[in-house]
Amino acid sequence: MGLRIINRRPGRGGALFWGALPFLAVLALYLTFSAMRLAENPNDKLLPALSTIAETVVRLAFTPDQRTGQVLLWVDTAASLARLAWGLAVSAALGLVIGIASGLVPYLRAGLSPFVAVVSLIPPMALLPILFISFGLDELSKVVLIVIGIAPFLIRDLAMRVEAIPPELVIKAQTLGASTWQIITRLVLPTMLPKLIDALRLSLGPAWLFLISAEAIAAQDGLGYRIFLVRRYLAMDVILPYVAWITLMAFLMDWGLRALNRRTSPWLTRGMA
Amino acid sequence: MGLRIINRRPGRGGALFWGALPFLAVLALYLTFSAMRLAENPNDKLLPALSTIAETVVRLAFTPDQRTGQVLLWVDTAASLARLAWGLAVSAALGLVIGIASGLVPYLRAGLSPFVAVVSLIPPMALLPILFISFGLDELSKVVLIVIGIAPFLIRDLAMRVEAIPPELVIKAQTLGASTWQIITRLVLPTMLPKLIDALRLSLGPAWLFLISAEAIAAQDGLGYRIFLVRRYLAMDVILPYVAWITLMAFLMDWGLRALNRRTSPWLTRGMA
Amino acid sequence: MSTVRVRNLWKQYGDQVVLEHINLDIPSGEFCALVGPSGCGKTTFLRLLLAMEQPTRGTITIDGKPLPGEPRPDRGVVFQRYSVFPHLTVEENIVLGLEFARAPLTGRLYGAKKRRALEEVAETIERVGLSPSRTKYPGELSGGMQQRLSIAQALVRKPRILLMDEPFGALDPGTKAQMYVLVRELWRAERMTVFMVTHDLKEGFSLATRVLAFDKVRHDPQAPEAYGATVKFNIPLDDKAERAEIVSKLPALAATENEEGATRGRPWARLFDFAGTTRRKRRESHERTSV
Amino acid sequence: MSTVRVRNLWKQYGDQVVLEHINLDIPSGEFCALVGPSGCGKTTFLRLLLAMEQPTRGTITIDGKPLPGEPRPDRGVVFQRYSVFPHLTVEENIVLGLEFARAPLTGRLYGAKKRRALEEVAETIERVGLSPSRTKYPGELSGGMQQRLSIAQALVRKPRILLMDEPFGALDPGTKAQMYVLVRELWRAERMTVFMVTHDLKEGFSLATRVLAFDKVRHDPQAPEAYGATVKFNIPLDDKAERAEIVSKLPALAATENEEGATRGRPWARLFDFAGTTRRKRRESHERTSV
Amino acid sequence: SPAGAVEKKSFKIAWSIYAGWMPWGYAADSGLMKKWADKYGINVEIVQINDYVESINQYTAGGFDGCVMTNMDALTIPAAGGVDSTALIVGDFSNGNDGVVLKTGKTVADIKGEKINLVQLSVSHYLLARALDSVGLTEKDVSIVNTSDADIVSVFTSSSDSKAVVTWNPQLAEVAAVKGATKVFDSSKVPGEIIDLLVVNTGTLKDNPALAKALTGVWYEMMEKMAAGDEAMLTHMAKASGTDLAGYKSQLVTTRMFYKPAEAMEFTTSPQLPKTMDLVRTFSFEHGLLGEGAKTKDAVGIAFPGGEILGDAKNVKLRFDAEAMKLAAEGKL
Ligand SMILES: Nc1ncnc2c1ncn2[C@@H]1O[C@H](COP(=O)(O)OP(=O)(O)OP(=O)(O)O)[C@@H](O)[C@H]1O
Ligand SMILES: Nc1ncnc2c1ncn2[C@@H]1O[C@H](COP(=O)(O)OP(=O)(O)OP(=O)(O)O)[C@@H](O)[C@H]1O
Ligand SMILES: [Mg+2]
Ligand SMILES: [Mg+2]
Repeated sequence: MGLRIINRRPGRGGALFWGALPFLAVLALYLTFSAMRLAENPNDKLLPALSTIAETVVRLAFTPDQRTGQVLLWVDTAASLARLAWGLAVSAALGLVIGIASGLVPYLRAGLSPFVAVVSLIPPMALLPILFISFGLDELSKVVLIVIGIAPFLIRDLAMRVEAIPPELVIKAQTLGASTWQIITRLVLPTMLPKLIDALRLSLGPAWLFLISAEAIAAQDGLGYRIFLVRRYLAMDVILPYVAWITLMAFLMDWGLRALNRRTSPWLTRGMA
Repeated sequence: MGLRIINRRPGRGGALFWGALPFLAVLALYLTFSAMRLAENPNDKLLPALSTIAETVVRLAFTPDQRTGQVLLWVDTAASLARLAWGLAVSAALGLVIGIASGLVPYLRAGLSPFVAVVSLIPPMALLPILFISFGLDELSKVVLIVIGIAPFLIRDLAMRVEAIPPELVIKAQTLGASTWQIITRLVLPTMLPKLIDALRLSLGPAWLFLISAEAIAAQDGLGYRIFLVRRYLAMDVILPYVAWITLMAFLMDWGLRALNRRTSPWLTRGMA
Repeated sequence: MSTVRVRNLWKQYGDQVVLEHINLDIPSGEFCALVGPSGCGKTTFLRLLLAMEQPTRGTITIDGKPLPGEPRPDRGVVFQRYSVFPHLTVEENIVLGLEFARAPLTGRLYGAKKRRALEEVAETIERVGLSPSRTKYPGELSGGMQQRLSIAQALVRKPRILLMDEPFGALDPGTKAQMYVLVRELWRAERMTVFMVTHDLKEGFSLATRVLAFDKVRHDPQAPEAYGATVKFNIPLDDKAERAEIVSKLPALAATENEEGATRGRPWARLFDFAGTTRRKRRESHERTSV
Repeated sequence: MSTVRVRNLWKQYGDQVVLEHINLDIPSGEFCALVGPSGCGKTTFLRLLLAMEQPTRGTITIDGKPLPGEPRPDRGVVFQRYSVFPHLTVEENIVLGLEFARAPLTGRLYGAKKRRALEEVAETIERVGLSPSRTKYPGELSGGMQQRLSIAQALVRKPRILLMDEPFGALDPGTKAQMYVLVRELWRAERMTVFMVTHDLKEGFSLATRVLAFDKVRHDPQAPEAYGATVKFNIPLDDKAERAEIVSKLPALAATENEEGATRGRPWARLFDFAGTTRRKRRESHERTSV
Repeated sequence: SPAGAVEKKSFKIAWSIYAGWMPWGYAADSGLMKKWADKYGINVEIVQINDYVESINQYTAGGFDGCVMTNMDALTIPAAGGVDSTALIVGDFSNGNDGVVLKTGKTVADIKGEKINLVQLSVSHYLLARALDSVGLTEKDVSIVNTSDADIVSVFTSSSDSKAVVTWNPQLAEVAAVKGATKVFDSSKVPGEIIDLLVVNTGTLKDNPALAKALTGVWYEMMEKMAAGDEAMLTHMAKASGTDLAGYKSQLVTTRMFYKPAEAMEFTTSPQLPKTMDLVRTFSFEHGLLGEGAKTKDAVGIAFPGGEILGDAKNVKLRFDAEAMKLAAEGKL
C-alpha cells in the first residue's frame, strides 16, 4: 500500500507545476469565453482579446498621456501605493499597540474589546459623510478609510493571539523579574511579530479593497480612480490589466511579508517546536 | 507595591462599566456635535438629533408602508439576513473543506495555496461586471460576492491553522491506525471548528460590507439597498439607525458564535491546556 | 513478527551529526531499553523508527522489508512530552484506537458498539489509575496523569512494535510499579518488540531483555557537532528467561550476537558510573529485583 | 529571609477537592522535597506558592506577610513541562533574567554590558552542559536539554524561593549528578528556600533537608473527588548538617517541629513501599550517599 | 444574446432610479407591463438596478435586451462597445435636472481655478464642459475630482474641501439647498442636449417587432396617467425613488417629459438632434470615450430617422428610431 496522501510531498518542480495549474485553467477559460464573445461581437468590451489588452498596457504603462504628459500607470501606482503604505503602517501600529494592550491588560480588555468588536462590525461605507466632516476629502480620509477597514481586524486578531500566549511563559517572565513593559518588549512583541505579519498578509486584500473604494469616492489619481473612471465605458481592457497589476503587487507584498517573517523570526522554522 | 497591571482583573460590574465607557464617550461626542450643527442650521441632515432619529425609527420599524403594507425595516432585514446567511454558510463550508484539504494534503497545498492567495488579493469590486454577467443579478450574485469576499480569507486562515496542528498529534493518530479521512473527522475537524468560528467572527464585518455593496448595486430590498437609496438625499436619520441596526445584528451574531464555541468545544475552557 | 534491522544509519540536522554508524539486529519480541546521556539522540532514533524523520544515510528494515515511509498502526508510540488529543476526554482518547479500527468511515462508534469498546478499555483505564478522571480533558490532568493516558492510548491498539520515550519519567514509584506490570504483561501476551528510552538504568535492566547504550565514541573538542552518537554498548541480557525464549525461537539470529564484541567482558559495567551511585550498587541492580 | 507559613490551605477545581487542610512552617533556607502519588496535587501546591492560582481557602505567608498575589522574582520556578521561551536561543533564554534586572526600560542589554552578562552566565551554561548548543533555539533541543535550560534560566536570577517541579525527571544519571551539585551549591551559597517535586525518593532524601509527602488521608470510594490530598508526612531530616545549621539560626521555629506528630516514630518509613523496591533498600537510601 | 437573430419570447429590460425613468418601476409593479406584454404574446421582465453604470454595462455585456440611459452614455458605452443599439423611446430631456452648484461663487465664471466634484465622463462632465464653454473657459482652467454620484451630497454638505459640484437630481436639489450655495448653470441653458432614452438592442428589436410595440404601448399609457396627474402612480414613483410626492414633483418640474408620443416623435426627427449628437460625440471623442480604436470622432456611426448618418456609415451602432413612437402617436398599438 502506498503512502497516505497527507505524507506524500511534491518536489520543487512538482509544486511549481501544481501551483501553476489553476492559473492556466483560469487563463484557458478566459481565452475560450473571450474568443466566443468576440466571434459574436468583434467590439465586445467585456472580455477583450489578449492582444487588445497588451496594446492597452503598452499605452498605459509606456506611453505618456496626451493630455497630461504623464504615464498613467505609474502615476496611479505611485499615488495608490503611498496611500496604501500609510494605511497599512498606521493599521499595523494600531493593531500592535491596541491588540497587545487589550490582550495583555485585563482592564484595557474590558474597556476596549467590546468597542473594537463593534467598530469592526460597522460597515464604514455607510458612514462616509461622517468621515468626510472629520477628515476632509484629501489623502487623509483615504488613509483613514483603510485604517477603519483593517485595523479592527488586526487589533482583534492580535488580542486573541496575545491571550493565547501560554500562561506559563508570562508567569516565567514575571518570576525572572520582568515588568509589564519588559514582558511586552521581550516576550510579547517578538512572539507577536510573526502573527502580526501573518495578519497583515491576510489584510492585504481588504486593504486594497478599501483603498480602491476610497479612490472611487473622490480622487484625481490612483489605481482605484482609474478603474472607476473607465468603468463608465466598460473598458475592461484597462480594468483587467489594472486588476492584474494590483493583484501582482499585492502578491509581491504577501511574498515579501512571508520572507520578512522567515528572516525576523528564524525560530519559527528551526527545529520542531 | 501593587499588582502588575496585567494581573489586575476587573469584577463583573467593573467589566461592564469599562466596556460601556467608550460607547458613552462616542454618544456624548455625537450629541455635542449634533447640537452644534443644529444650532447653526436647524435643518442640518448630517447629524440629526436623537429625537429625529427616534421618529424615523418608529416610522421605519413600526409603521406599515402605504404602498406595500409591509414594514420596511423588517422586509429589508429579512432579505439581507437571508443573503448573509447563505453567504456565510457557503464561505464557511468552502473554508472548512478547502482550508483543511490544502492545509493537510501537500499536493493540494501546492496546487491551491498560491491560487487562493492570489484570489484573496483580487479586489472583487473591480470585476463586478464579469461577476454579474456570470452569476446574474439575482440573489445568487449577491451571495457570490459575499463568498468571493470572505471565503479566501477563511480558506487561508484555516489552512494556516491546520498546518499549525502539532505534528505529534497527526503522527499519533496515524500510529493509532487512522486513515486520512479519519484524521480529518476525529482530529482536524473538531480542533478546527473553534478556529473556524473565530475566523467567521472576524469575517462578519467584511461579510456585511460585501452584502451592502452588492445590495447597493442591484437589489430592490435589503438594508444595503435602503441605505443606498436614501444616501442621495443624505437622510442620515435613516442611515444611522440602519447602520446601528446592522451593527447590533452583527454584534449579536458575534456573541452567538462565541457562545457556540464555548458550547461545542468545552475543552477549550476546561483546565489550563 | 517484527524483526528490526538497522544498517549503517546516520542522521544529521544541518551540520550537526546526531547519530552515526548505527547497526542493530533486534529479534522479534525483544524488549530494548535505550539509555544514554541527555541530547545524544535517543529520541531521534525513535523518530527514525517511526518514520517521522528520514535517515540521512543507511536503512531500517522490519522483517526484511524497508520501513514504510510513514507512521503506521504497527508501530505505537508514547512521546517524551506525552502528547494526547486535547479535545478528547480521557476515555475518548483511549478508545480512539479501537474506533479507528472499527469505524473506517467516520472513525466514531455509536450505541452498542461504542459501549462494547468502552467496556474493553475500561480495564486499561482502571489499571493506569484514570478511572476517576474518565471524563476529564487532558488540560485538567496532572503531568503524570497525562503520561499514563498516553501509555494507555498506545497500548490499546496493541502495536507490533512499541516505541516509548521515557514513558514512566513523571510517575511516582508506586504508580510506576503498576505500569511496569501492565507493560510487561502486554509485551509477553502480544509478543511485541519494544523500544523504551529510559534514564533509570535499574528500570532498563529490570524490564528489558536488551540494553542499548547510546553515546559518542569519537569526540572533537574543537567541533562538538562533528561526530554523533552511536550504539556504544549493545547488551543482550541473556540471563533473562524471556530472552532465552525469544532467542530460542530464532536460531538464525543467535549468530549475529557474536558480532557485538562489546557484549563480551562486560565493559558496559562502566555504564553505572554515570549514575553517580557508588560502585557497590552495580551488581545489585543487575540482579533482577522484583518490579 | 523567606520563611514560608501555610495555614489551613484548601484548593478545589469545581467540585474536586485537590488539596485540603494543609499547614506548614518552613524555615528560611530549608530544602523541601515534595513527594506523593501522581495527580495528588503537588504541582497545584507549587502553583499556589507561585500565586498562579488562588487558594479556595486558607493563607500562605512569607516572612509573615501575605503572599503577593502574582509571581515575583523572589520566587523562581522550573515547570514540570519545562517551558522556555521558544523565540530565544539557549544563551538568550538564560541571560534574560539578568537583562530584566539591568535594563529596566528595554529589558535588553547591548554592547559591553551584554558581553559582561553573557560572561556571567557562561559558567552556568557550561555547567548545565549546553555550551555546544549555546545558539540553538529550544525547538532544536532534546527534552533533557530543554529541562536543563529551564533550570539554568531559573537559577540565574538567584530567587529567594525556588520552586522546581520534577526538574531532573528527563535527565540521565550522569547529567543529573552534575545538576545536583549545581543546585546544592547555589542553595547553600544563596540560602534559598527550595521546594522540589520529585518522584525519586532517594533523590528527595539525599538532596533535601525536609521531605513533604502528599497523599489523601480520607477516601470515599463512592466519590473519589470528595476529599483532597494533604501533607501526610512532614519529615525534617534532622541528621543533615545543613538542616542543623538552618534550625540553629532560627530557634523560634524549633518549637513548631513538635506540632508535627507524624515525624515521631518514623511511620513515614512506609513511604518506601510505594517504590516497589525491596525493604532492604530503605535504610541504605536514607544514608546520605554522595550525590 | 445581443446579436442572436432568433425570435424569442422573453425579454429583460433594465432600469435605474431617476425621475424620468420611474414609470418603468411602476410598469412592473402595477402589472401594466404584463398587460401589454400579454397583448403581444411575449414576456417582459423589468429589472431595477441601483447602480446606473452597472445597468448599462450589463446591457452592453448582453445581460439585457434593453436599458434606460442618456444619449451620451448610449453612444459611449454600448455603441462604442460594438453593440448595435436603438433609441426606442425618447422619454424626456433634462431641463434643469443637471446643474453646476458653487458654494461661494455666484456665476459660472467664478468657477475658474476651483476643484470640482463630479462624476467624471458622465453627463455632468459634459454639462460642465458646456458651462465652461459659455464663459470662454476650458477644462484646463479647473481641476476635476471624480466623485461617485452616491457620495456627492455628503461630500458637498460635510466637507469644506468641496467648493463646487456638478450633479443631477435628486442630488442637485440637495446640494443647491446647502446654505449659501448657488446654482450657477443648469441643463435648461442647453435644452435638449441631455436626453433620457430607452435603448434596445437593434438585432433583438428587428427580430421581435412585438417587443417595440409592447414597450412603447406601456410607456405611453403611463405617460397619459402621469400627464393626468394620477396621484396613486405619482406617489408610488415618489416612494420608489426614496422621497415623497412633493419631492418627486419638484424633480419633474426640471424634467421635460414627452407625455405625448407626437412630441417625442417631433423631437427625434427634428434637425436639432444631429447637431446635439455632434456636440456630444465631439466631447466624447476628446475625452477618449469612443475607445482606443477610435482615431476620429467619426469612428462610431449614428443614424437618424430621416436616414441622415453622422460618422462612419459602415459602423452605425446607435440609431434614433421614431417608428414605434409614430405608431403610438397614431394610436395603432
Ligand atoms: N529539529 C532539530 N534541529 C536541529 N537539531 C536537533 C533537532 N532535533 C534534535 N536536534 C539535536 O539532536 C540531538 C539529539 O536530540 P534527541 O532529542 O534525539 O536527544 P535525546 O537522546 O532524546 O535526549 P534526551 O534524553 O534529553 O531526551 C540534540 O543535540 C538536539 O540538539
Ligand atoms: N485546571 C484544572 N481543572 C480541573 N482539575 C485540575 C486542574 N488542574 C489540576 N487538576 C486536578 O488536580 C489534581 C492534582 O493535579 P496536580 O497537577 O497538582 O498533580 P501532581 O501532584 O502534580 O501530579 P503529577 O505527579 O502527576 O504531576 C489532579 O487530579 C488533576 O486532575
Ligand atoms: Mg529525548
Ligand atoms: Mg505535577
